[in-house]
Amino acid sequence: MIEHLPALMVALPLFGAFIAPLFKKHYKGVSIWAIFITGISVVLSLLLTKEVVTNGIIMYVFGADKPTLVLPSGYVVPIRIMFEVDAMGAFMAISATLMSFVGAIYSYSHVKKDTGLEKYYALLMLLEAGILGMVLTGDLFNLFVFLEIAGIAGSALVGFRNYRGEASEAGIKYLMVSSVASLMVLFAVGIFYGQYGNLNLAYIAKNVSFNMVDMIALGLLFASFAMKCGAVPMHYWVPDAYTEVPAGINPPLLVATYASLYALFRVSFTLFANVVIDLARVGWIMSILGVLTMFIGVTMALIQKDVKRLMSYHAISQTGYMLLGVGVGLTVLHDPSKLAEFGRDAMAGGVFHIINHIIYKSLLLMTAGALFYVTGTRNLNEMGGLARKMPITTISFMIGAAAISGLPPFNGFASKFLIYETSYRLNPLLTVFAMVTSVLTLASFVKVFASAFLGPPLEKFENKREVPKPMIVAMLILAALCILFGLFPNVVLDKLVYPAVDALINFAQYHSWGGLA
Amino acid sequence: MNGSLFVNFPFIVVALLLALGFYTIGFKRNLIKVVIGVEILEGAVNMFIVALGYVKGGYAPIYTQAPQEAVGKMVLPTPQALTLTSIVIGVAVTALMLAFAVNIYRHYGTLDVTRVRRLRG
Amino acid sequence: MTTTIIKTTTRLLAPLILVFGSYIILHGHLTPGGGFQGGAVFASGLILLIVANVRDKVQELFEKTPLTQLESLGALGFLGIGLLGLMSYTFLKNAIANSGFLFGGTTPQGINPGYLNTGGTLSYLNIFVGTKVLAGLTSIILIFFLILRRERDEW
Amino acid sequence: MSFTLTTPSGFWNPLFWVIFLALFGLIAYLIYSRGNPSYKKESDQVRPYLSGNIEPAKEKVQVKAGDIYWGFIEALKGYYKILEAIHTGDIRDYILWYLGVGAIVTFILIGGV
Repeated sequence: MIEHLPALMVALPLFGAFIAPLFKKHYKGVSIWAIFITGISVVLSLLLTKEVVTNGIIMYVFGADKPTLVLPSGYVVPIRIMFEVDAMGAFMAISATLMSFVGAIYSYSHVKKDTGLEKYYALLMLLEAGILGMVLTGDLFNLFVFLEIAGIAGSALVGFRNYRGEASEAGIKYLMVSSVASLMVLFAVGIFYGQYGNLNLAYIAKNVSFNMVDMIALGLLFASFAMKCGAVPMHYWVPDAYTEVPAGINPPLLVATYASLYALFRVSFTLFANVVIDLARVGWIMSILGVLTMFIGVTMALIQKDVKRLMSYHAISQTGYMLLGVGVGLTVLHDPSKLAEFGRDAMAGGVFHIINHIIYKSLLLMTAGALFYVTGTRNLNEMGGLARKMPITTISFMIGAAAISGLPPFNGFASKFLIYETSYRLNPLLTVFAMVTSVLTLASFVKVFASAFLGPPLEKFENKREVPKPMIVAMLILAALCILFGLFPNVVLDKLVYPAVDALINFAQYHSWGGLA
Repeated sequence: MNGSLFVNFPFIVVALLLALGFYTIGFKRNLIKVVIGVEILEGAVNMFIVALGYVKGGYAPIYTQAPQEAVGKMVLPTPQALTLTSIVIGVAVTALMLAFAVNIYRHYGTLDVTRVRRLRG
Repeated sequence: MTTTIIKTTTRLLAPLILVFGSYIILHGHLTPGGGFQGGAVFASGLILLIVANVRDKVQELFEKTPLTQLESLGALGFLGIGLLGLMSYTFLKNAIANSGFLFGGTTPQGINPGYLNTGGTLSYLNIFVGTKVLAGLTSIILIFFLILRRERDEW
Repeated sequence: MSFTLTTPSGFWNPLFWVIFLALFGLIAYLIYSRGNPSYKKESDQVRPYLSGNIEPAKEKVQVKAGDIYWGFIEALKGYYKILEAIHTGDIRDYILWYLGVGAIVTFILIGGV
């Protein structure tokens, strides 16, 4: 059964999503069903990653006699849709399944009072299926389809609280942005199809000739995925969507954002890896976008008064670190000595930062959701003195804030450290911006901590209590992961991150379908 | 491709539709019109893909009651499949956007995009 | 908006549209069309019935119709047919073709008049997709219809 | 299994971190233990002294989130003015920015610069 894992990874959440509406009004049943399905998919993704890290790329050809039958006899081009899972895809799959699981646990009590929960959980699992499809697929058109699935499910969840007008506003903004980006991706896919007559990522990458039309396609793909992952100056949808979405959906929505980042890396590395001169140009664009993203994101975060909006701007700013780290690696991809010296570590920092950021930002957004759950407001000006009432939330928040600011021994430290050291080798100015951003990040979280948790206990929160147990469990899982990843970063780096980075660097392996053809 | 206007005519239309779509999204004030702009974009992209799939002298890839001379001249139906998928997705996107628009109208009392911006800053 | 003209036209056209929709779904593996197109045509027949009737009657009728269940059924059926291929093949492998099962007749090579009993899983997939699409599109229009009619009453 | 992470110009080991934590904790304790223990709970010492005035309600004296870093934001007023002007929240601007950035990126990629 192990060779069918890539198909099962997508089929399982879809199965869960289609069963969920049949639960009708049994809200408790459907919550447990969602936790069950997402829990199983975590196990599946761990199995998949183990398989990929030990045995290399897994191919899965849909509708063929054998899963590995890439080129049927007599064909020189692949004709079927196929999934191609390398270590980078498996890495993203772990993040997606883990965060959906945590989100489902958290949602158990966070959205208890809302109606229409069977649709909520169906959309949650559909979002998970969309992300998993995006990160596992080896086919450009399939990428577009799953991008749209994730976009539609995500925006429907953003607008889930339809009794709030703001939720619908955020929903239509997110949907508009994601559908325009997806359509431009489809346009680029059409350009590739017109030139090479195929949609397989590896096949196109082998034959791509880098004429002007290809570069236009790359520009479209780059801009679209950069918008979907929230790079400045196309980041405006991020705070809107993250603020209005129920906090239980924040973790999978974050992963959906970074699935677009994954697609950006996949396009820049795998699809255009053979281009020698222009790749450094792409790397520089990525690094500069990264620096802009982190700086503008963090300065906007400093002046926010809405706690979730503040954290969403930090999500933008942290995306900049990933773009910077991987951009530095991309710049020196065709220079073996520099790549070995710092390029590989820069990419490791960028990729490691993805999972670190997903963990601690989900934790922080969940604590913000807990604050909203207890106080009924997101405005920081109206909060205060909640540390005594909500001790576990406070501790989770402190861990998350320390991690996002890059304090040892929490997980943000290791990846930021790698990014500082390596970007310094490329250009010290990049590092200066990265460090200033880190300082400002700490400053703005001190502001949240001081105004929401510290201070004299307010009378209006006299009889408020700690949030229910499922929410606490979800937050504690992530807090524990923060500390574990921070104390033993080299274990995670060796087992997960360096295989993923090497999968990106050794693009020849991907181009030959894992050596099958 | 012999470069004549007639061969490239579908692509010129695609370019015009793309420009029109982005103009509609970017400069119309009514939210419904902005949604229509997205639909125009989608039509442009679909038309682009269908135009790519056109082969002069080719036949539709359907064997049911096909003429005898069609054998060996059938075109690959991939572009049509892509377009259909994208149309299906477009239906879902449009329905969801319009649903949001209805909800926005209920809560804001307007569809003017310059006033539908409580979330900013 | 229900005038005599609309009502009479609907009475004549709706059955034809529904039959045509089912035809497109069932012949999806032989002629242009298939699950989505047939489902859309079928749904447009149902939508015609919806808009030609008064709001209360439509609501009363469609509260009893299991549209959500039909939608789930279609999707689950699709997944199930896909998983059928996992028996010794891969996901979505056409495992029924040429097996002698329903829709599993021998597929002729080359030009043929079109035999309905062929296609294997394709026919099943078309039917399930058609079910899902007709239920989905109908419920989309139904919801908009009910919302807008209610708003009109409130105005 | 070693837990040392070697980076291009340094390393990280949780054991060293724990040792340093203990060391600095010890130093902090030494400084603390040399202090003067004159603080008493349950006395007037814990109450704020406002020149003899009565202490106002807690909600009034609390420092609001909007007032934290007031000086910093005031100093960067020009910068923030531009930023606020950019963040219009208008859905059309989102797409127009995308168009602009896409055009610039494509222009650079096809060799314009």
